[in-house]
Amino acid sequence: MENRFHVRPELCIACKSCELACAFTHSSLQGQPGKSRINIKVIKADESRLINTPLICLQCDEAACATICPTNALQWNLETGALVHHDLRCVRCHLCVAACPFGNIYFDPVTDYPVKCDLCDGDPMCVKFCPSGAITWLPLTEAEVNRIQPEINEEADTD
Amino acid sequence: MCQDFSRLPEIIARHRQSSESLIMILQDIQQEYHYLPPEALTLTAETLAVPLSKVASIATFYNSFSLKPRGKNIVKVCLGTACHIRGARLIQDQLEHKLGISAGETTSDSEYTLEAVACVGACAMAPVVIVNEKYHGSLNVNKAAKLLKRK
Amino acid sequence: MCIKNSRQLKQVQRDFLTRDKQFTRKALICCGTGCLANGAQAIVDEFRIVMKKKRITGFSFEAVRSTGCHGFCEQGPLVIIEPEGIFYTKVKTSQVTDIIDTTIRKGVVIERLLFTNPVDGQKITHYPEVDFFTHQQRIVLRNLGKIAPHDIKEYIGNGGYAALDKALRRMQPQEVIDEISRSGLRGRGGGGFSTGRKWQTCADVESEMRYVVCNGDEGDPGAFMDRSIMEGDPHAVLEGMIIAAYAVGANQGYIYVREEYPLAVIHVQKAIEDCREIGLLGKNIFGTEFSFDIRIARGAGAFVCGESSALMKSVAGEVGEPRAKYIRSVVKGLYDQPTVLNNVETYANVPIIIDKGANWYCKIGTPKSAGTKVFSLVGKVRNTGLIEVPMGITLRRIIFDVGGGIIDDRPFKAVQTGGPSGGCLPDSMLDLPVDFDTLTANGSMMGSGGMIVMDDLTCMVDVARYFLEFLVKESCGKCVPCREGLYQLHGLVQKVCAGQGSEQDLDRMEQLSEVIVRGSLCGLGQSGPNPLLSTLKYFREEYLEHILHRRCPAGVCRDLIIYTINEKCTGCGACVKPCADVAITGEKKKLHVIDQDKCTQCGACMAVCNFDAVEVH
Amino acid sequence: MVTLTINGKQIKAPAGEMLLETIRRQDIEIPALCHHAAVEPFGACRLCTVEITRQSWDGWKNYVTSCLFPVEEGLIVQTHSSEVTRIRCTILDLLLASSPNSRVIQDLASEYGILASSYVVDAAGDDCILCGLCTRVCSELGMNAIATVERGRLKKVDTPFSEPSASCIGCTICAQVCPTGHIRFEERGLKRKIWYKEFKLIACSECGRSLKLTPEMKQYFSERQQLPEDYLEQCADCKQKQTVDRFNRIIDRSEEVI
Repeated sequence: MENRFHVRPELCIACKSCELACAFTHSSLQGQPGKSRINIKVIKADESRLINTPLICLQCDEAACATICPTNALQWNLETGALVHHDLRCVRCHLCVAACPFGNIYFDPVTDYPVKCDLCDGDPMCVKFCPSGAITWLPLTEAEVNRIQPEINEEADTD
Repeated sequence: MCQDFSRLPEIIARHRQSSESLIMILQDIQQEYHYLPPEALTLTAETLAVPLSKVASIATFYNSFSLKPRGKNIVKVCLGTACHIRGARLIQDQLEHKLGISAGETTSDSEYTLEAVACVGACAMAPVVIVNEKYHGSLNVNKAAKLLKRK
Repeated sequence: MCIKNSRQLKQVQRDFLTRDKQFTRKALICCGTGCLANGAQAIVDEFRIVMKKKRITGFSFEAVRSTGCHGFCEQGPLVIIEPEGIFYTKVKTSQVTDIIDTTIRKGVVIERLLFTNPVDGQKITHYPEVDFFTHQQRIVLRNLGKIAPHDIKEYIGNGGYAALDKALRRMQPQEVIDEISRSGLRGRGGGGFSTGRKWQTCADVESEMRYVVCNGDEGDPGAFMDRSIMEGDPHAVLEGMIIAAYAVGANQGYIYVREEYPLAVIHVQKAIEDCREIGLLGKNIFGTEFSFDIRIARGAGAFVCGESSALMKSVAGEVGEPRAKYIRSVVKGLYDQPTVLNNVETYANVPIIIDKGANWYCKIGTPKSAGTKVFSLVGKVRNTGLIEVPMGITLRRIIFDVGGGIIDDRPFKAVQTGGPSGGCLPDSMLDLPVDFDTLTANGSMMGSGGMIVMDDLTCMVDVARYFLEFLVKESCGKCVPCREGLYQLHGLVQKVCAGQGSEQDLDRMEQLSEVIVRGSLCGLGQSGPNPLLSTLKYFREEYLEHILHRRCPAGVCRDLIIYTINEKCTGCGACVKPCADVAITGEKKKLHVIDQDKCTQCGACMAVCNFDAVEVH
Repeated sequence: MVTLTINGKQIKAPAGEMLLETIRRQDIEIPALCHHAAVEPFGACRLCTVEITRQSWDGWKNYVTSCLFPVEEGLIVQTHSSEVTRIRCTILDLLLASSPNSRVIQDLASEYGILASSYVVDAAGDDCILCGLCTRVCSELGMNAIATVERGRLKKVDTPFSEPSASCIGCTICAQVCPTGHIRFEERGLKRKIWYKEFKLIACSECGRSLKLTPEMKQYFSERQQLPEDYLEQCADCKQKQTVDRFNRIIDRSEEVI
């Protein structure tokens, strides 16, 4: 059964556990933590309220990053359903980063290679470490019911 | 130098318009101008829809092309094995001395270009010098020197 | 005119022969590159001018033929009067009238134009009696020097295209391949791969498109076999290619000719056009279902383009860089399609094999190397030129019987075969039979057929240096061992030539060579160290002489020699002019002296001295 | 799948895979300077040479570049036999002589115990080892702005006539893939200079930071891949902000509904 992320910003307490979990999961061979693929964005909604949103790759079906990549460095892992970036094929043209409409693929400042969520081989660590349930990993149908993604698109379209 | 490039399209049009003809087109252009002017490379690249960088690559890879203007008379000293062991180096030295240039160069008055070439396939009459497509065989230093119409 | 069946082909042949019989005598004038350089065209023109003036019965313009190369380029321009086969050498325009009046009209031989046997000083009247020709067996060169290469009717008249007719009408493609396989024909380009097996592999690959390519990029310095064949008998090559195309099922062919061979390009082009006109190329050849066409691709001067994958790139109009051939080009060649690539001589062998049969062919030569081999016999040998001998003949017979021995009766030192990929063999190897496997086993190789004879005035270290210099210039630069390795190897040999080498350098050369051989991408690098390795193996003392005693025994390496003038000097002054360094001084008719401080050891003085007065130490 | 032996260990590999990939998957280090997964194998540096043999070869061995050699059933491979190491060392020795100042070559050579080249060192030698990666990726992208000129030791990578090339879009991938860092480019703020040509870089439409993209790249790739142009206008950070903003508004709206 395929799973999807289900993100509920209202539950996020901005503890950054997910970022840490991600960074350590993607440590280099020498043990250096990597750049986190999940990013908690804190935005001031109004004077009294902050909104914390964990932002992570949505593994779009027709991903702009994969479409624009001139060397096919972004390839689907059919087992986990993750769109995975392969450094070996990458020529660091920066196009994928610019192409992602959500800003969910970034450059690792150390290696200068793009990094994006690879779903931790099908068992996302960020979910395991989230104390508040702001980010959950649910079967597709369940996630789909709760999904707000279509609304984002709708919103974007009317913009 | 102002040159007339009006004949270029005609030269290119003589061949099949495919990248297969590229080398032969360049040869014909060189035949006409004695070298490959940059304008010619650009036009050839455009006409055949071949990247200019590839045309430049080919023009410098093959021995017979020159991107520098060459002299009125082209003197080629054959340095094939048969010529080598029959003293082609002496002939080359002599011609270089006589023209005051090294192989691959052109005299300042643009009269002569001296080229050292690998075997021209006339080994039986080694050593051989070719002046403007005419073969001169069984040469020695003095005979070679006489091939040049200058003191 | 379009030939649609066997009868029409026979008719063309008969017409030609009938016309030919009208002439009581014919003059065959060699117009190969060698003879042209010696003024053969002027002889042809003179013949026509004189004939215009004098009306001779039984003789017309058509009886004056400019033919391809006889091979005896040394003695050009050559004129042969048929049917007697009277052989005139070094003919001058002023002698043409005499030839017409005396020989053609009356059949009387002109003594002074005959060839003098260098061995016994005897005059030789007839062409086949000359030593140079008696020891040869001319199969591939059967038409060279006999027919006018630009006239397709002459080729057909001499039995040409009968093999194609036979193959197309009476043989299945598979039968053609089987016949070639049984003949034992091996690739004449140097590798010696079985031609039949190559064709079979190509035919077996499933593909919509196949190509037949002829390698006429004779890049080996010191070789001109392919040049002479393309110039002198282009139809034999085309016929071989068309048969190959039929056998493997190809519809497009390319013939890759070096640009340095302008005459070959012209003759091949003419031959292709003539073939198209009479329906031997193009759609429905000979009125059959089979269609095939050939285009010329001109090379532009790159030795590496003799390598199959580089050649195919060059044909496609790209830079001639080889690719690794773990998948062979016969499977994935030109435009990634299965491609048969053979050299000029291989294709020229094909028609006669089909014509006379594999059984006839494989009796010539040795069991493992069937047939003959064309060599360009050049260097310090008396009779230089193009020869064809059966495989298995010894080097000694080639050099001393066909070649007439060494110039000035100097001692034989080495013979170089296989060009920059081959090696040098010493006199102890002179009795080796010449075939693919024996030469390879002894550190040289057959190569495409350059055979360069060297005497004691040739320095073997310098020869190795020469070939390495050539290869460094010709390396495409793609892979490191070839680009950098050969360069460093050349540096090491150069050091020896300059008298600065050490014995360790010799070991280093060998070690580096091994890596270049094993590590290089293509044949150019893999065989590049061969000339060095073979000279190191057979002439190590000469290297040691350079290193230990700082002496070049052959008097070639400039850093190790000095020139002096001895008392034989007559003071003629001939040496003063070519001396670029102005190092020679002396009064007229008195002994001249070389100023050793100014002398750069170029050797020009020695080359021009007629009195053996210049000595080298 | 085929079964082969690498350094004495039996291994399965998908048919058609190149030997180098199989070897590297076993965590065996083999240097390969001209290899990049983004382009076809080339076989120029020869450092990935390995020794192959078969049971049936009777002790005969062959040396092949693993980047170009497809795996075969029953192949017996040695990646670090003494002869292979000798070939690799000699190649590194030669490279160290022609590119003596290259850090990458120096480091690699010292891994193989070579601290100084034993050949005649070309002091003026640059870092280019002619691996051809730059020209190959440039051609793969369809630009063909650079190519090799000349041949043999005179060969170098350049634009036509050493002039700014009309087809260069300033993507710098030639420099990115260069294994020795020979190809350089300058980048200051919103300006980039490469191959004699100056480019303006696109600034994020929100914050003004550099997107590290040239307008030429944007045009070429958005046309080629038919992506909306506005995908290539903002930096990741600003796009994230927008995303959150949208979240925010949606949440607000849903709260209102409730």
